[in-house]
Amino acid sequence: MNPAALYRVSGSIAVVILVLLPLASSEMGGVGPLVLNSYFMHLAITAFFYAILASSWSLLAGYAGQFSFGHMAFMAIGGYTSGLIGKFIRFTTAPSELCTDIPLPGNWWLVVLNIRRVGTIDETCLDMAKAETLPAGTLIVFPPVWASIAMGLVMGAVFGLLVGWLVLRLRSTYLALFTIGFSEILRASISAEIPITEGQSGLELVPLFPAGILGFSSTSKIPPYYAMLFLFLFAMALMTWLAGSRFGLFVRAIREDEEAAAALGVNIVRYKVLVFVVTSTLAAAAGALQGHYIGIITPNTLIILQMSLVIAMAVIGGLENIYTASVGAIIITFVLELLRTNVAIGPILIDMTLWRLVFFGLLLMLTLRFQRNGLLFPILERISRGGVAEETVSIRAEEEELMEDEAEVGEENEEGERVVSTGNTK
Amino acid sequence: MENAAIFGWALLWILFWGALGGVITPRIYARKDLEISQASFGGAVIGAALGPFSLLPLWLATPKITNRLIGISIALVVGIFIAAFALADPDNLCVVNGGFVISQLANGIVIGIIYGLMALGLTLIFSILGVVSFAHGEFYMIGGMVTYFMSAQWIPGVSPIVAILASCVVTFAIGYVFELIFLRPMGSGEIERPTEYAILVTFGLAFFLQYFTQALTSAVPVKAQRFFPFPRVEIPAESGALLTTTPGNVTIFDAISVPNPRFTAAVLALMMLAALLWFLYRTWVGKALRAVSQDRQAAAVTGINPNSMNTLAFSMGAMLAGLSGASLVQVFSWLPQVGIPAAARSFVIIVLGGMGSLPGAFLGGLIVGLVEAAGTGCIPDATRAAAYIPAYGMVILTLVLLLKPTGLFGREL
Amino acid sequence: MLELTANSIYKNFGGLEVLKDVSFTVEGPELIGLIGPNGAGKTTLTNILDGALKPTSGTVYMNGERIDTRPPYGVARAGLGRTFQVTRAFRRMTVLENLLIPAMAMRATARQRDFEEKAQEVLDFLTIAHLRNEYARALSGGQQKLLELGRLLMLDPQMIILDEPFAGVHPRLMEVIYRYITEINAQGKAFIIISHDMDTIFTLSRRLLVLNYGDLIADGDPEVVREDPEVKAAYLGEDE
Amino acid sequence: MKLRRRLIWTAAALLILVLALAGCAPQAETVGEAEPAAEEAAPEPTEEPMAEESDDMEMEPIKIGALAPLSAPGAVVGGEAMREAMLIAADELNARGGIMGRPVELIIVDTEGLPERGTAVVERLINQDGVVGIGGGYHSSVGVAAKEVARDNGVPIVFAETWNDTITSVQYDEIFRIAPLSSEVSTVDVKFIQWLRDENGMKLDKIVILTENTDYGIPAAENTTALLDEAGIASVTFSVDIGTQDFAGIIERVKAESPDMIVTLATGEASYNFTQQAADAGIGPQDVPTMCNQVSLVSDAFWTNVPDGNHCFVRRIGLPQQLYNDVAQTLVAEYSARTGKDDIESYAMASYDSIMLIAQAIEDSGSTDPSDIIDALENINHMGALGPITFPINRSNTPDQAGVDPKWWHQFPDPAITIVQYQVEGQDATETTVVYPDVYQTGAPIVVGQE
Repeated sequence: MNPAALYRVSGSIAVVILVLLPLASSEMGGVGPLVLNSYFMHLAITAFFYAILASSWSLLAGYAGQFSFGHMAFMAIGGYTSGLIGKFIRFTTAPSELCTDIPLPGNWWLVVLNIRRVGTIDETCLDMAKAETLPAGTLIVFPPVWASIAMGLVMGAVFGLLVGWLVLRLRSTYLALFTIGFSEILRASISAEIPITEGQSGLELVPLFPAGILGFSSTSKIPPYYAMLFLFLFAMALMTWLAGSRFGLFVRAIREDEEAAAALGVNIVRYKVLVFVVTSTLAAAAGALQGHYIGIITPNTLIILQMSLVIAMAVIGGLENIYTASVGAIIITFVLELLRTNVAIGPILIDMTLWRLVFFGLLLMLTLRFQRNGLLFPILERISRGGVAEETVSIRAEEEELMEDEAEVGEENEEGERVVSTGNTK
Repeated sequence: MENAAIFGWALLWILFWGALGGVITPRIYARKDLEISQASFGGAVIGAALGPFSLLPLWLATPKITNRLIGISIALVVGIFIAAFALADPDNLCVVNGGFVISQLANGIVIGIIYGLMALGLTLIFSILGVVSFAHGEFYMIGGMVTYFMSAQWIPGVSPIVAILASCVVTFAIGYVFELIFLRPMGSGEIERPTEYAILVTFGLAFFLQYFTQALTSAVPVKAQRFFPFPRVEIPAESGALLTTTPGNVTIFDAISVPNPRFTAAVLALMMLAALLWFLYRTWVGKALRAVSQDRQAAAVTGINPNSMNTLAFSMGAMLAGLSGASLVQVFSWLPQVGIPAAARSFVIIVLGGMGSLPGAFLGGLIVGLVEAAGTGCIPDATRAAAYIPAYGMVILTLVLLLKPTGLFGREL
Repeated sequence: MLELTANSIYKNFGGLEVLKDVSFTVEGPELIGLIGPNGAGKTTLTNILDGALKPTSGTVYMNGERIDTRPPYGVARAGLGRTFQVTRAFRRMTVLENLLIPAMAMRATARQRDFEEKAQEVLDFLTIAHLRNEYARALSGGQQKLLELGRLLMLDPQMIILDEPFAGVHPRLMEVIYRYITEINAQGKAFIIISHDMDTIFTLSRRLLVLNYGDLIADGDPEVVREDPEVKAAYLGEDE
Repeated sequence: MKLRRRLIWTAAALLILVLALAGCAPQAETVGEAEPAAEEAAPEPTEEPMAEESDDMEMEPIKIGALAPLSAPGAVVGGEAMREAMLIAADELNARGGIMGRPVELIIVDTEGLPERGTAVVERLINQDGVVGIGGGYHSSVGVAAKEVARDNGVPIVFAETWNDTITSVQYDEIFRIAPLSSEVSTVDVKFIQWLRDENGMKLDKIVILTENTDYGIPAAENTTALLDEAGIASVTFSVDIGTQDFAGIIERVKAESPDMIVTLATGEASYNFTQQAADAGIGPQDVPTMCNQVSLVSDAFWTNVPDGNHCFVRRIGLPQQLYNDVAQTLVAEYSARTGKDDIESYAMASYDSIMLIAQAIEDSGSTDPSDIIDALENINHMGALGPITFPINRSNTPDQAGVDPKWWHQFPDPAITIVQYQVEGQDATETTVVYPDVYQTGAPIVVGQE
């Protein structure tokens, strides 16, 4: 079977399994002996979430060579935008007078809430308006979840554009430092601006499907499972298409050698900014969805530890391939969860809650040092490039000879260049 | 703040003209076929300084943008910023209380010296290996941990000097082993894209060391005793108007008071700095290190082994971080996580000072110390002033990277 | 008809004047050698022509359009291609992908397979067709040089600057490069070839520019330039 | 050659992964298991735990879940103390023959102090491990998030140390709390301050509050400010990030306010850092009356981190040690034996009680059905280490009917709160002087800095 077909077949099988998996969940009664409880479903959703982050980061860092440490910041931007819209925006059929009212076409008003805390309960200007100024029968509509998520995406894209444009001049280390700075400023602001973001308490978000959907309740795991799965599949499809198109070709060229790419006519400004926009939009989408699924988002999602988790997932899976990065993320999400169990080696009890991360760090370093392309990528590489290796193997022998010759010539060169140039230039 | 609007408008004014100057000036200079390497940064600061009143003459006369011009403009911007602040909030402590300002400045300088020492290690590593160690904060943390455990748990009552030396040995050794296993192969071309590799692998080291320490020590905060308590002194006797010391504090002129642990930490840092300078400028190995940082190939020709210099530089950098940790463990409560903000601050400092520049790191440390002191001291909203502490340095970092990525003393990118 | 004009180019790095008042014009498919001792400013001049560096003062026009203000990719699209002194193949991309990049970059709507045929021709011409699907990093130094030349063919510029095309190349590949230059030149593309290796340049080029510490000290027929006392001084000074 | 070496490395790395996987059963920390064999046969996550049920239902352990922050960014010190106390509870239950003749299995999970982790682990406890009730809980933000999962699944949680008022004021059937209410704690603080002013003649016009910007710190500071205002005392609040180390700038500002008293609401190492640095700067507990945070009651850590902390006033939840009942004294003895500490932290004690409460509720209802347990909890009268625990405001006596604030819903009404003072340097927490309220007082407060 040729590699492309193998990819297609194994990919399709994986997708079918993932799509059918909820049938085996306890909510659906399971399939035969296989019953997946809702905790497993929760893990699966989290795994997809990390898979989107890790694979989009691999597109940014592995393909385009932009080692950004601010990926979680874009994730948080998505989540917070969606959450803040849910918290502060309402649509009404009459002006509230007490809040900031923005008239919309068709006798609707967009109301920006003003919230103050009374004792233990938040009171909004709309609550007061209901009692005082709003005429009876006024409709008050919450912004739909999909719309606020869409706004999260837009904000992700806008910030991606901004950051991508700002960091154009910055390479490797400088880029890493800048994005850490960006992420930290955002984290500090979210922590400090408590009246808006609720600070460390976390911003609460409405469930993904507040009224349930298709007979599933709002707390069922199945609709969020599909939502996250489809976002994941969509992200993979989008990135596969991008990676295979001129975009993929150009960003990899930029990764390899920015100046050479520019000298060959590649508009490096456009593609560097574009790769930031695409990956941060995907991160924001994942963040918004996860925020609504979990129901709360806190500034702690921006701490450097969370970012290192995503990086480690991508690196251990295989940084330079969106598939290995995403599969790595899925495997590691489950493994880290499984490792939360203490092990006893003889009389010594090892508290795995602590030590699992130590081993994880070690694995990350060893992977980088000895298996740079990740633990999964070499397998993929063998499958997909096996044929090519055969094709050129006969020529390679000849070539090695040639290279040895050249090495000799090279040495001569350093001593006296004229040796080369005289003989062969007829 | 009483007249927040004044300050807001002033800030907006500065930002607007700064941005305008930064964008338009290079175009005008380019059109006149003039040198534009400084035009963007120069235009930005000149615009920020006096807005249209300085930009128009600049654009019309297009003088050569000298460092002096830029320096004057920066001073003007800072002056306008302070004036606007003073106007907007006339009752602020930073405006009305001289003693308060001096105390804040003194504290900023003292802590800045220690920041500088830590950043010095980072910049040393960068100048030799071309690598920013993301595990720098963890060496800082380990330095403090070793000092504490040495002096309080393993050998109670041991002289703090011994504990500090032990922390030096430990951090140096970790740095040494790590460099040998993980960074050495970079030089031999065995590893592709070494810069990215270095970022990720030091990041992995940070992750590992932090959790390893946590697994060993648990997460109870610890803190070493004061290393060297002051004797009680009052000069002149009885009144103590010039100098008063208590075991925990020294007060000069009745106004500037510096706590003992900070004072001793800063003195330790200065001594280390002197030792480092002596090492770099007076010993053969130090000269070899500097030679390698300036020109690897040339140094190699003269018989210096660049690989062993790499190892030495990395271990010494780690040791300097460990040393700052060791001297600060008597000031702060110590946890496996303390390295993270400290490392972030070091990044700010070396970027501000110019990557790889030793004097830059030291000066950068002072500036960051002062800015943090000013931020916490002067922001009128008491609730926010402290909550934003982690962000002050990061704002400097992003601004420097955007406006002048080479920093104060950096080489050309 | 190609026309490239460099007007009075100056370039300073800090206080150091690397180029001083360099002016010249290329008209039509010339084959020009650019020589000079180490540190003469050859590579700096290339970088300025290519847009990678901005001149401190002076202008560059190509076919009537000013190109020194453009970014490198803009210059490439205007029809000027170059190679680098140290080979800069996209190491972790296949040979084919390396070739497709300039072709795709030149046309906004093209698809990869439209260019594969042309890429095959180029590979055949350069005798590295069998390496088509290898990663560039697996190629020898000389083969990487050929790959760079191949990329230029795919870019299809009107003018090509080669920076040290013969340095460290195996004699067998050198012939290929030599043939490349003459054949492509015959197809109507101008060349500027940089080398501090006099003999090859003298046989190959039909016009010679000599830079010495930022000054353009000679411009003309190779045979005439060879006898120029200033050039001799520069080279003898360098050699001693 | 190179390829082979690389393959070896891949194999080695994969081996580590596989070993790690194989070596660890997919279960949380489990203790008090009657049959050690059950630990090996822990179910794969893909299996429903019910599938394992054997015929002999009697010996199937009753599973109780427990929440504690056991790794950063959570408060690990607190989490570890709680874990120890809850383990004692489980051992005690099993030692006396379990509940209804069935052994008790306590499953302690790590919340990491993160709300998102909190929802995940509660989810896991309920749906994978199949617990019938959950105890423990430290961080308020985790509690706020976890209560939603508990409600969705109808499983009761008895919170031991989450003070945020909202957790009970939303009036979920499943949520109980034996920790004090944040607003009530503030009330005690302010009453104490007023008492100092009115009964001890202290000059108290201006107070500085140092808080942390968390959902514990911010509402607590707001409450305190409002109450101080009512009492005619001015206050200024400084709010810090929990990771803050360097307080020099803040302390200068605090100094410039010339406060008559400092109240520290920041927890953890931030509280230690602030207090010691203030002492270094000359406005420490020995210069200005200072209310230190309750974390200061862990005296070892306190004196290590705040050597100049003498004369700190510390708020203490629970009765003074001399008034401990039998349950508490047994617990302290066991706890000291296990940890080497002289006294038990209030939250550790409450965690112990939270597990015992659930156990008694199961016994009272004679059922392991969560809704029966909830019913039993509403009517419980449990003699715990904290004293007799009841939940008087419940479905049959709603806040509306009782005419009280909804925050009292399912809330243990009278956790005792005292103010103690370290009066000798290096003093043990158990030997501190109780200075307030009068009924428990063991000595007069030492008031510093009054001219």
